[in-house]
Amino acid sequence: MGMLNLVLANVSRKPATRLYPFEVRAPFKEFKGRIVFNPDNCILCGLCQKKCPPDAITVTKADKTWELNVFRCIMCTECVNGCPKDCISISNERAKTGAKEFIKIVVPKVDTPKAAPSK
Amino acid sequence: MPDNVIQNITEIKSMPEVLKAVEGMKGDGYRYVTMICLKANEGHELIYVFEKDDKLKHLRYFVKPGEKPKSVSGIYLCALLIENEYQDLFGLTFEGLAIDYKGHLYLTPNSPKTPLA
Amino acid sequence: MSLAKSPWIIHVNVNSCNGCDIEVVACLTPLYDAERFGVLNIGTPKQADIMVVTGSVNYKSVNVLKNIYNQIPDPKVVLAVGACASTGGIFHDCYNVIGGVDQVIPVDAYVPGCCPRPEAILDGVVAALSILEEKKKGNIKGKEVKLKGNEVPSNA
Amino acid sequence: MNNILLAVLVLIGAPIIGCLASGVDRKITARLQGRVGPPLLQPYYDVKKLLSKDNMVVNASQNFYAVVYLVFIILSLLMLVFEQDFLMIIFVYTVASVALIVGGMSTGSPYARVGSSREIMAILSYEPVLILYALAIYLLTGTFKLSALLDKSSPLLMYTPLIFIAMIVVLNIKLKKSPFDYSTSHHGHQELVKGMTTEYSGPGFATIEIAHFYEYVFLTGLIFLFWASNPIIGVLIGIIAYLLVIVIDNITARVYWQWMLKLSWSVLLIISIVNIAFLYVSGAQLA
Amino acid sequence: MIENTVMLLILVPLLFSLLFVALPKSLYKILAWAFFIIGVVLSVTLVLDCLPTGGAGAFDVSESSFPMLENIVLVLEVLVILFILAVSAKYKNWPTLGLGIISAALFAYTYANVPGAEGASFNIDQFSQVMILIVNIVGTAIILFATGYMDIYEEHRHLHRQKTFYFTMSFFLAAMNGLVMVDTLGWLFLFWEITTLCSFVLISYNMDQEGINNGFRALALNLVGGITFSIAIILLSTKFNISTLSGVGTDAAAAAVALPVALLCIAGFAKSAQMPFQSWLLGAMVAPTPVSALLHSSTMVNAGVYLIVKLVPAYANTSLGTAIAVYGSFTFVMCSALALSQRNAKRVLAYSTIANLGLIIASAGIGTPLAVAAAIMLILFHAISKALLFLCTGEIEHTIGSRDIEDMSGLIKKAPLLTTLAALGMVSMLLPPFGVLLTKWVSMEAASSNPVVIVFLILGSALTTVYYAKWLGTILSSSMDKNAVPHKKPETYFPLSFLGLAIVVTSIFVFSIYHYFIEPQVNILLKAVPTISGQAGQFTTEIGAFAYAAIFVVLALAILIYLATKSMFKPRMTSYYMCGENNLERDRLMFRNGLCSYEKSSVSNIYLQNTFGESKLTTLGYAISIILIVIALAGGVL
Amino acid sequence: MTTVIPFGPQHPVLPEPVSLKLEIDNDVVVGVLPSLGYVHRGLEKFIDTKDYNQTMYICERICGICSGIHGITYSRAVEKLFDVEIPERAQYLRVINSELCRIHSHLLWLGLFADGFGFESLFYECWKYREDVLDLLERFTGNRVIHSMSKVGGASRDLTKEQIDQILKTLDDLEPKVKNIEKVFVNNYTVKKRLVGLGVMSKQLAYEAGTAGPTLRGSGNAVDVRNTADWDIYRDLGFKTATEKEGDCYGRTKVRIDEIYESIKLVRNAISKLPDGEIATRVKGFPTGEAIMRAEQPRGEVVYYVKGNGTKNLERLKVRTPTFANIPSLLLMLPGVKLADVPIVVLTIDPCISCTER
Ligand code: SF4
Ligand code: SF4
Ligand code: SF4
Ligand code: SF4
Ligand code: SF4
Ligand code: SF4
Ligand code: SF4
Ligand code: SF4
Repeated sequence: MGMLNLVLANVSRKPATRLYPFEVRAPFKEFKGRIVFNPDNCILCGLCQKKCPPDAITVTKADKTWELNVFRCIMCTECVNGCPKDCISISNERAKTGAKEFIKIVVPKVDTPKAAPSK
Repeated sequence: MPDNVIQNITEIKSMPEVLKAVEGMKGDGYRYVTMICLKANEGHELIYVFEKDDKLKHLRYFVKPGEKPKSVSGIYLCALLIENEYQDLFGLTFEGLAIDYKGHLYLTPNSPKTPLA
Repeated sequence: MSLAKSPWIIHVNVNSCNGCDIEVVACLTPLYDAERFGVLNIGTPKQADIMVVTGSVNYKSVNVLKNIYNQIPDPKVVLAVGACASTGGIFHDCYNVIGGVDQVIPVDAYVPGCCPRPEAILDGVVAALSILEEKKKGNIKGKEVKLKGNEVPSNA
Repeated sequence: MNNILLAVLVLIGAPIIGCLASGVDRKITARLQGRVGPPLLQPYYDVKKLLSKDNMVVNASQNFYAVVYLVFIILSLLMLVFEQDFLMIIFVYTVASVALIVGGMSTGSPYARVGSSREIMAILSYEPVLILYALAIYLLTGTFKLSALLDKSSPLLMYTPLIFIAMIVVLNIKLKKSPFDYSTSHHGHQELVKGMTTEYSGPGFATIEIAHFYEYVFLTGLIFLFWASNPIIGVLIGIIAYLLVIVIDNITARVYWQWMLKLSWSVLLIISIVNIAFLYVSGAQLA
Repeated sequence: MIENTVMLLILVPLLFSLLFVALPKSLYKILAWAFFIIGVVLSVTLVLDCLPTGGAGAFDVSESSFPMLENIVLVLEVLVILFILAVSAKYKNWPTLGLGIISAALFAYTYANVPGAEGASFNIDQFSQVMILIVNIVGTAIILFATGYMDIYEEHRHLHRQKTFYFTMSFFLAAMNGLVMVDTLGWLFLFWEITTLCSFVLISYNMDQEGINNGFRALALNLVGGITFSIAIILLSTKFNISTLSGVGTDAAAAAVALPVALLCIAGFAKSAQMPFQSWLLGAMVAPTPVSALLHSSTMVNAGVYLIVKLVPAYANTSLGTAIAVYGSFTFVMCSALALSQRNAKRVLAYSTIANLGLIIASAGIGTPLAVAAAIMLILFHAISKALLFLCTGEIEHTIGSRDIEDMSGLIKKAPLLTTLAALGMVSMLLPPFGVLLTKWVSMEAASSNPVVIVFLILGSALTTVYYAKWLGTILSSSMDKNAVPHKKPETYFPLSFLGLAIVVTSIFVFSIYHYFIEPQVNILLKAVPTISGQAGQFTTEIGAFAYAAIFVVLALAILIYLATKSMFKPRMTSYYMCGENNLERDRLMFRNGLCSYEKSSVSNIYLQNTFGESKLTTLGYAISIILIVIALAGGVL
Repeated sequence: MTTVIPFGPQHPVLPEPVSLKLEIDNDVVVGVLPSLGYVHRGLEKFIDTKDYNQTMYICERICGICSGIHGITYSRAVEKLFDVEIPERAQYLRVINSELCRIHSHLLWLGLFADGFGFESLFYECWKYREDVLDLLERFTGNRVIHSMSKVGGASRDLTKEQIDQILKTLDDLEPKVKNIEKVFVNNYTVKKRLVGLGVMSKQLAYEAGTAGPTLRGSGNAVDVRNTADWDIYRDLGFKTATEKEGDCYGRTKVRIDEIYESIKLVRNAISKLPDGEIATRVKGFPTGEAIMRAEQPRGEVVYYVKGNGTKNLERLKVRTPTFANIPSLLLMLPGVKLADVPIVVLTIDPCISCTER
């Protein structure tokens, strides 16, 4: 009769369902939602590309572009920790669902990278 | 930095001896854990891993190029998966497998052949 | 509207690490309860409308993927869930991986993440609904995906 | 004229009631599981959608059996409403069940065939109980015609409590609810995929669903007969039985058909026969 | 008029049996067609002949010709017994020899002690007419079918015995015709023994060890019946001075003749292969299928129930009647259960036959007008359906080379007409609106006054549904492994289609049939008629109504709806769901297995061997049925 | 004629693509041939292109369910190559992560298992409770399922005071809930009807078949890697190995339920003993040598073999996952069960095909 108690208790309570998308629960602040790139400080050193396990980031020095294949990123934060200039951060907003998305950003100012930057 | 090596390892020189040793292991109440295959000197190195009372014990055997090692699935049935796996991945041929997938355990005829070899 | 109110899904795991799968299943459980939208995880492709694919495609599962796709009656929508299904994800250059699902069958919507949250998958389903409606209106048929000769094992 | 009106009413009304019943089932099931559940009209949306889909078949005749299933369910329901011979109703209902089974078998899919052969075993377990129920009605009214039963003023249930219990289980089997959902289950999570209906799609499957709507009404109608003397109580009993089945569905695991067969031939049959024996011995007649 | 027709009915088959011997094989087809047409004409003539006399006809063999005929009968009886003794001695079958010797002794005793009758009478009541129609229309149709069947059959077995075959088959029909028309017990017994003999010859047709063994089993068990039959004759004529069948129920008080009646019933049980005797009918399935169809479904076994039904007045509403009812319903449920575990189609049919005969016997035992009506109708409908099913099985066997139900999976794809006919036969056995179910319904309604019988009937009918539904689903399934070569011959398909049509027609005109044949007959037997009306396409009894017309209409409606919606929802073919691993090129039911090669999926039905298997149930069946017979006998004596 | 049915790869009761060719006679399985390879990606080859840090993320994706433990075990194996000692706090964080993983994985399994025998509401009940644990994991690691909490050299995330309180509170709530579903699994008549005496493996057989984890312990073998000398922390935390004697599906279910309680206790103990300090040490250089590292995953023992050759890429990585060890036992358990029992028996080893095939 254990199950009977359980199901009857369920009826007597409000459903446990989170009514997403009608009621959206705020994401936890710890949640690794998406990668945010701030091009201002980027020096196109390519470290993030090298660290990224699924090869989601492509840094093209010649075109001065930093490119992220959002649908390949696995939110591992290697790039966040690896960037010497702290240009990459992680937000607790989810990436959008739907069509595939590439973030391609032209880096405005590029200081020619000096030797390995020290923290 | 010290070179790490696995403890408790016994080198075995010939295939019949391997079978004998494995049989001995079973007699001593060892559990078959797995077998590790590495490329070594043109051939392959097999490390049989056994366990008893939370202690691991290993046998190491070198498969000469072209040699067809014997399957131990007759002694430990559970060895058949890992042996079939190495048939797929390293192109080895084990003789006397309980179920021989003939290199199709993971791979189909159109997928890459012996990717780890 | 009828299609959008009763999307039955078939969940196809082609080559996934299970991360995405358990989240797809989690969508159906009480906390997310996809059945609110009429979603049922129906076992057979013959009765499904939305094909939810998780994982990248490998050489063995490619036939399965195509067969299942072909067996879903029109109109149908394919939803690729997770980085693997969308682009091959972290496994995109593994030797046995062909790539994202769209390498093999037409995909209508993608859900990012590794693995995606159930909310994201619900978003994907909702996106699929409108595509489903459009397809019905435009009478758009999914085309039969042929099994290429070399994918049928030679010893068949 | 009146009869035609009634028939039309049944033809139109029954699927609406059945659809609502099915919606209520899903809603209540969801609530029992602590979920919100689909809208009440979900079964209607489902059928509407199925009708708008591609008619995928594996052979030319499979949908024919679905149609036979549908029309014979309707016929048995109509016969019930027009208070016909109860034994006959059961036979007509058997036609419907066999049509569904043959439909499943005809698709040739291994899952459908295993499902169908399990469903055949279900016939073996519920049909005797149904006919014993008919027999009880005969013994109490002197005829198999339901019209006689409906003229009586005292309820059948008073004399047939054990058969009533057996009929609840039959209801459970026929609605393919857990623990007896081994031939096809509403959610395809079982070893047989969707069992008998694995190869049905679109309109063909919609036919089966619509037939299910009629069947819901028909089956609860059989329960209604236990208290036909007072329609309100009768309907109430039908509803209670239906709810009971839903609750049982949610607190049990699926069992084997072998177990069901054993249960039916040992427990259900025996209690029904005991009930019948009592009726014989006492010679009771419905007032 | 009637006399001539009656004589023709006996003589024409005899003539044909001689023709079959005389003429070459090439003419058999023409002969069979002629036989069929003449059989139809003669039997219809008989019915028409009886019309002016109020439906029933009777005449006595006149003084002058009687002694000659009586002598012929005597000589024939001696010949029959000598033949039995000879073959059982030749094959060293001692039990049969023993039974033969007992029969001979009884014959001698009868000859010496029973006073000779002054005349013999033929009594062609409606029941006899029904039987004549069955024997001469269904029977000749079966012979016609055989001409398309036997060539292939013999070719595969390297046999050349067709002359014997057709001779015996035709001879059998003659005997059967005599059996159902004659009223004098002595003559009846002769025809009875001739059918036994014919069945022995036909069962052992293959002349292999199995065939001969089974032939002897049939002979021996039927001889047991024959022995009880002759004891009953002796008892009746010496103690009660009764020498006609119709006299048994009317000339003496029912209670007084209970023992001989019980003995006669046992003879009937043996001939109808009821429970402890059932093994001969199962063994008979080694014979060619037309033999099974003719002897063991539609005619010979009917002789047993014919006798039992004719005896109804002698035991209606007595404890003997109740015992018979319980016994019959027990056989019904037991054999239905046994049929469930069989996958050999002919064995399924054999068990189904025994079960249905059990149902007939049960109905007769109940003895109410309604029940007796049911019994007679069931004999009719069952004969047609079963003949069709047997013939279809035979043709299926020649098409796919197997009689295993599992091998028939997907037959509809290979032989649509054949499969449809077989399906019709099965549906007519278990679903409304067809005659067999109607009569089952009637007998259930009639039996509802007897608790034990009705419970048995309920269980048996559920079991029947199961084993037929299984088979039905299998042939209508859509995958086939076997090589199927249908033979498109008119002499094969005409009888099949004819029987199929007969099922539908008789089911549609069921009330007319009832009204013309059954009702008067019940009146003859019980001096009472069931209150049945046939308005509005309903078969209405005092306790229920069977709406067959509505079902026909709905069935037609279903077909219409299906065809109408077909264009609305255009079907599109796809492959099976094989969990995604289809092989689309070779076989749609193939899938890829772990070794990356393709393999065919297949499914077999559930047979419940462990519960309903022959090994589990047969002993139980023997025990209970023998007990029931002993009870019946005891009831008869007390 | 026996029945031959393909069971999978795309089959609604199988959570993952694996195919069994079933030969059935009289409703009883007489032959099984498993077909693998639908999830084979070839991860052991990845080390050619990814460095040993990146490989951690790949190891986590060997399987999405016990992914945390994969990452931890891999990290520990590489740490062994480097012969570094990581901070104690990181050790404890790893234990907390592992045990929370185990709780969610067992609840997940219980649910899927219930679904396997057609008990939908029980399935939903289990998954409802599991969400509580997932919330904890999400707040701890930033992701619900794939955690990436561990890295070579320690942990990449720390627990805050607030999170610790949350964990303790949730676990307190969880325990009675698990008791509720335990009652159903252990006492419900229909469930027992399905589980008791099904798929029996004797103690000896389970041991010789090389099974691992609850499959092994359900047959009465007290083998649990958490007890070994490899990782002392578990010993300090006071931990009891759950075993059942029956060796059937029922026994294995009870083992898993017991392990949930045990894990709850372990998390509590670990939190109470959680030392302060660093959560990672810096690891320098490239790995050399070879090492074997084992850990107890929800499904049993996982074995990592790593071999370094002094470059940033490893030379060989070999993972023997628990399901890999348990699949052969299916060949022993399936023959003789009813067709309807196949999903139950398959699920009873808690199959993890993606880690089997990698
Ligand atoms: S690591 Fe940072 S600075 Fe370097 S390219 Fe990437 S984003 Fe720019
Ligand atoms: S989070 Fe990881 S996967 Fe995503 S871009 Fe950064 S390194 Fe690549
Ligand atoms: S996207 Fe991530 S979680 Fe999903 S299957 Fe791929 S690796 Fe696994
Ligand atoms: S079986 Fe062969 S040998 Fe015999 S008749 Fe036929 S073809 Fe000729
Ligand atoms: S069953 Fe076979 S052997 Fe026998 S007659 Fe038919 S085809 Fe010939
Ligand atoms: S013999 Fe030919 S026409 Fe007749 S049913 Fe078979 S296939 Fe059809
Ligand atoms: S069994 Fe293997 S793959 Fe599965 S969760 Fe555990 S470690 Fe990961
Ligand atoms: S067994 Fe493997 S695939 Fe399954 S949940 Fe565990 S890690 Fe994932």
